[in-house]
Amino acid sequence: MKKHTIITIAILAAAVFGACDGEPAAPGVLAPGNTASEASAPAMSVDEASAVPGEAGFEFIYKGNAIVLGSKADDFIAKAGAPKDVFEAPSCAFEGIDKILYYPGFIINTYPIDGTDYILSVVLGDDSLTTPEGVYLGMGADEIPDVYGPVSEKENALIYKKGGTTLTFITENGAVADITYYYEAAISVQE
Amino acid sequence: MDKLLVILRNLDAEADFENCVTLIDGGILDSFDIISIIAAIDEEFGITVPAEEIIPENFNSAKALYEMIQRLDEE
Amino acid sequence: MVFTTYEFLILLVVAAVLYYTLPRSFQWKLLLAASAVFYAYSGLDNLIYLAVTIISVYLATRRMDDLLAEQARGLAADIPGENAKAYRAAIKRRRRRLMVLCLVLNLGILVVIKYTAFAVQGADAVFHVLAKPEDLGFFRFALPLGLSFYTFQSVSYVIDSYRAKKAGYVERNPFKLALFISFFPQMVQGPISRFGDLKQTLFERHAADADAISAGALRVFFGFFKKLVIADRLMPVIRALTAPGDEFAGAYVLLTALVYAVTLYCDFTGGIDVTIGTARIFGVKLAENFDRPFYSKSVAEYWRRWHITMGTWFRDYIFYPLSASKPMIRLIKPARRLLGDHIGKRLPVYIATMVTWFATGLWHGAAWNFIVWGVLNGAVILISQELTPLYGKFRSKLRLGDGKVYGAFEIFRTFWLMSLIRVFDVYADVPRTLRMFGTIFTDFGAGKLIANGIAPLGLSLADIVLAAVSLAAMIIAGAVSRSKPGSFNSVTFRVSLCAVLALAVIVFGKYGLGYDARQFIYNQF
Amino acid sequence: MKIYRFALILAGFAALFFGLQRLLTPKYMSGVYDGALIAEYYSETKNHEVIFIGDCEVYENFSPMTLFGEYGITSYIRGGAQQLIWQSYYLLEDTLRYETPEVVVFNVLAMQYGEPQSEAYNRLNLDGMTLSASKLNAVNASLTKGEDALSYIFPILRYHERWQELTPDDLRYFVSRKSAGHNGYLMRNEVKPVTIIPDGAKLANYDFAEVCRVYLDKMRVLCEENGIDFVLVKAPTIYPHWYDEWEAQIESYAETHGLLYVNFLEHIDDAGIDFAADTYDAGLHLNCSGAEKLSRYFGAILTEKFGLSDKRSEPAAAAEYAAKLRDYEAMKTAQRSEFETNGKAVTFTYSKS
Repeated sequence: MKKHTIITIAILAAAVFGACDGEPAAPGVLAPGNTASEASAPAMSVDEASAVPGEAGFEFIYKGNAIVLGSKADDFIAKAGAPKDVFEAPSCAFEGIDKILYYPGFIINTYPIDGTDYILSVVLGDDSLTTPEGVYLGMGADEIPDVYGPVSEKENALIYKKGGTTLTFITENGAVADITYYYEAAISVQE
Repeated sequence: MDKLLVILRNLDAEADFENCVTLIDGGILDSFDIISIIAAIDEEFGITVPAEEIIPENFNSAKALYEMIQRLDEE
Repeated sequence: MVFTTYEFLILLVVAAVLYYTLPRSFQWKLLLAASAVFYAYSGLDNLIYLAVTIISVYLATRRMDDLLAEQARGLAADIPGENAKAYRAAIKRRRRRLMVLCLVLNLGILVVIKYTAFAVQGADAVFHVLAKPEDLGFFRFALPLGLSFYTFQSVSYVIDSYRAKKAGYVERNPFKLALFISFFPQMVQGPISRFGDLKQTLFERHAADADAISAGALRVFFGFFKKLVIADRLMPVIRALTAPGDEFAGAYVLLTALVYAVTLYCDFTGGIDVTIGTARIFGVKLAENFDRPFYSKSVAEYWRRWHITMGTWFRDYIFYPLSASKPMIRLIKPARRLLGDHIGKRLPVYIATMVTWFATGLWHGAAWNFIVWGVLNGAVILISQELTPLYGKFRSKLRLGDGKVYGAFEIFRTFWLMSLIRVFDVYADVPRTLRMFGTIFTDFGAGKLIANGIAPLGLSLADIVLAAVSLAAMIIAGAVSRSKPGSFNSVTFRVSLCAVLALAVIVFGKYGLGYDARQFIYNQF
Repeated sequence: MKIYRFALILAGFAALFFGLQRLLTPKYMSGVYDGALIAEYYSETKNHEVIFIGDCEVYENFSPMTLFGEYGITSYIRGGAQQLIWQSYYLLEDTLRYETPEVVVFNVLAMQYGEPQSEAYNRLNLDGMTLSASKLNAVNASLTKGEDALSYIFPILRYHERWQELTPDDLRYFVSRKSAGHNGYLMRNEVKPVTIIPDGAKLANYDFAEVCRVYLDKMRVLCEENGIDFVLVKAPTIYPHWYDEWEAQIESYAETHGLLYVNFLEHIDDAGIDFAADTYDAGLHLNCSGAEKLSRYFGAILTEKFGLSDKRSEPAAAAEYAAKLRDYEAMKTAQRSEFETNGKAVTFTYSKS
């Protein structure tokens, strides 16, 4: 029985591969052997290079809850509770509404995609709050590089970039005047 | 010439090599046969057939093949 | 420059108007100017590579031609006396050295630019050559437009010049040669023309002939229609179905193969239609590159109908020289003794076929999935070659005969065989492709395919209906033009059809801001 | 192939091409009305004493009907959603091809945008313009990544994808469109009181971009060359925040060039604006009653400073504006009753009587 099945399989395989080739000679050309080539296109197999860098971005922690930039605002609200106040800022012509969520000592700006609000930036408002790495409003500007490392100082702002987010310290006469966490990737989304 | 016919005949017994003139165009000889003929020519006549000679005019009939062999022999 | 841009259309119209208004002696010069503009548009630094190729080919072939003339003079004056053979061999050796030098330079450029990164990657995988992965970027060169095409076309010209028996084959006017190598329509994706075929139609003077121009224009618009309305519309489906993650198993793999076959056909033949149509507008006849490939009854026949000029190039410049070469022929005698008469005799063809197909795969892209694709094609062809006799018995025993039904089965089988092999292009890498093939048997999930409907395809119903209608129109147009050849001959009808196709492309084409994949799949070469 | 046959086919192609273009181009007759404003200017009689240019802070906060009703000032607003400063300049250039007003008013909020913002806003400002050198310059100055100028000359090259999303509006307004603006003013009658006034986050750099200063100068010079009084204004809105550092730069610019600059944020009480009733989106834009108050206040300044004549006595202007005022009042009452009954105004377009 075994021998028999092997033969049938072989024949079946032959049927599949057996592109019986009666060698019809193409007109006026030597009996075409079997070399030609197909220009199949390599387009698809290129991996989409712009995968989001794996490295995690900057995060501000409020009462133990991390505010993940670019994540859904509702997720944070569910954990940390509703904001004191919400200011809605419809953009000039289109329906999308940017919102400002007011929390004690800081605000969260959101931007909408198809009706869901995502966190765009977090701005610290008073000196009682510190970044997870320990920087607070009014702190000496020169102390920041040894907390976050060297950075190119542009006029009066120190900007750190990590994992698609930026952390900006605006300094006025040597002291930190503003701390903003900003979701870089949002720019391409918003356009 | 008959040595050539012997080579051709043991490739394909039935084909009428004496007077058929469309060995290639008629699809009687395929690329396998062509290479075998070149190998046989190399063996029997000691002549190597360069790639540029593999054109229908030379391989379409036994006579054309023979003429090619003679031409290559003089060069 | 890319075919589907406004710049190309403007260049085409301006060049065509000048072509038929300037005195005819300027015509080929105008084509050269247009080609220079076309090529410069893709980046001036690319011009350097093209210039190096043109100059090296010109110098080498002219010198080879001089040597032939010198040989003819020498023999005529009977200088070498009786050792004419040695004299002729010496000349041949000098010409051969020139050819080899020129080929090494030009093919060298191609290999260095296209494969260094791949080679280094391979070396790194084995010997950890690279300090850190990003260093690979250093070896990645920007690919000049049409590098593979004009290099292969130049190589064929150099070899043909070497093979020429008498002087005078070679083009001594460097600018005419430059036009042959860089004639703009064929820069992007071929066809790869032979100097012998193209010389006459390219350089001769063309009167303004409404028939040629309207036929050319119609073919250009038809090419754009296939490319922008059908191929680019279906592209997202392939991207969706080959996205990472295995939810698209089984039946979806077959669907991917089918959609990719159609998309690639429309994209590639569309591009070639634009190329041949554009040349036709200037009265230049380029070789056809496709001949209804999906009607092939065998894999080997398929390769004689799909990208014909590429096939003949590999056959004339790699397969035959290799299989007819001395070492290969010398192999036969020992092979016969060891492997028996049947295989021994065919050994050179086996080796030559696999080498040719390896080269073809590698030519398509510096990646393993292309090499596997190429080798697989070679293997399938060899196997089918060997099984032909067995296959004949199988058919006669079952008395299938050569009826229509059996022909249809062959066409169906060849189409699916080729479509599945072609799928190596679209999945990220070889292991994934093989895993996907496996799912056809392990998790076919036809029910899933039907249940999910069109959602996973990434296309709206309107798009799918439009693609289907356009495909039908394309197939009907092809059938009508074959069955009733005269139907497309009236110039008025052609011009009206151009207008209709133009509107169809403007409205239904996938181009512009909302859609940026305007690149022809093909021209990453 | 006869030439006339070829010409016939070409004509057929052109007719279909422009017909399809008209069909596929957005009509802005429902949903986003802002896109209809720019084009409406061209069918107006060009005899305006005052021309407003700028973003939604002009076309939502000033009412030309009030200016005429109460002072006889003829005016028109050539405003567009988030109109950038160079777009305002080229719109002014475009307007001067038709008429030369006495006064040109520019809202300075756009000074904060030094580069093109988004394709959507570009389209709202530029598609409405008729083809001209000014339009081409405006387009080239505004292109964002991926945009190309040709699709502004032939909009079908951009909107051809809409073949899948055609709405009844595309057919209804294929031939002619209704009007959305009242001399460029987009009327809104809903009420949504201000609850919070967000304070501006600190900026790293408060200086206006160089390109903004360049185009501000170009506007000023263009006005001087045409004997037009160039007036700068800042509309009374609580968001986006108008920084003091910005205010200082505008004030010094107005001073050095002897221009009138009115920051209505400092005159909210003088104009009698009540942020509980005079805004439809909690302070970002005034509603109709707010705009009328602001226009009444601004009309007095304009008449006093620039001695604009009272056109209500001229029969032609009086008749023309009588019809406009009828349409204006009709829409106002319609929107207000719709807002009262179901909390949302619906009538935003009207057919000119």
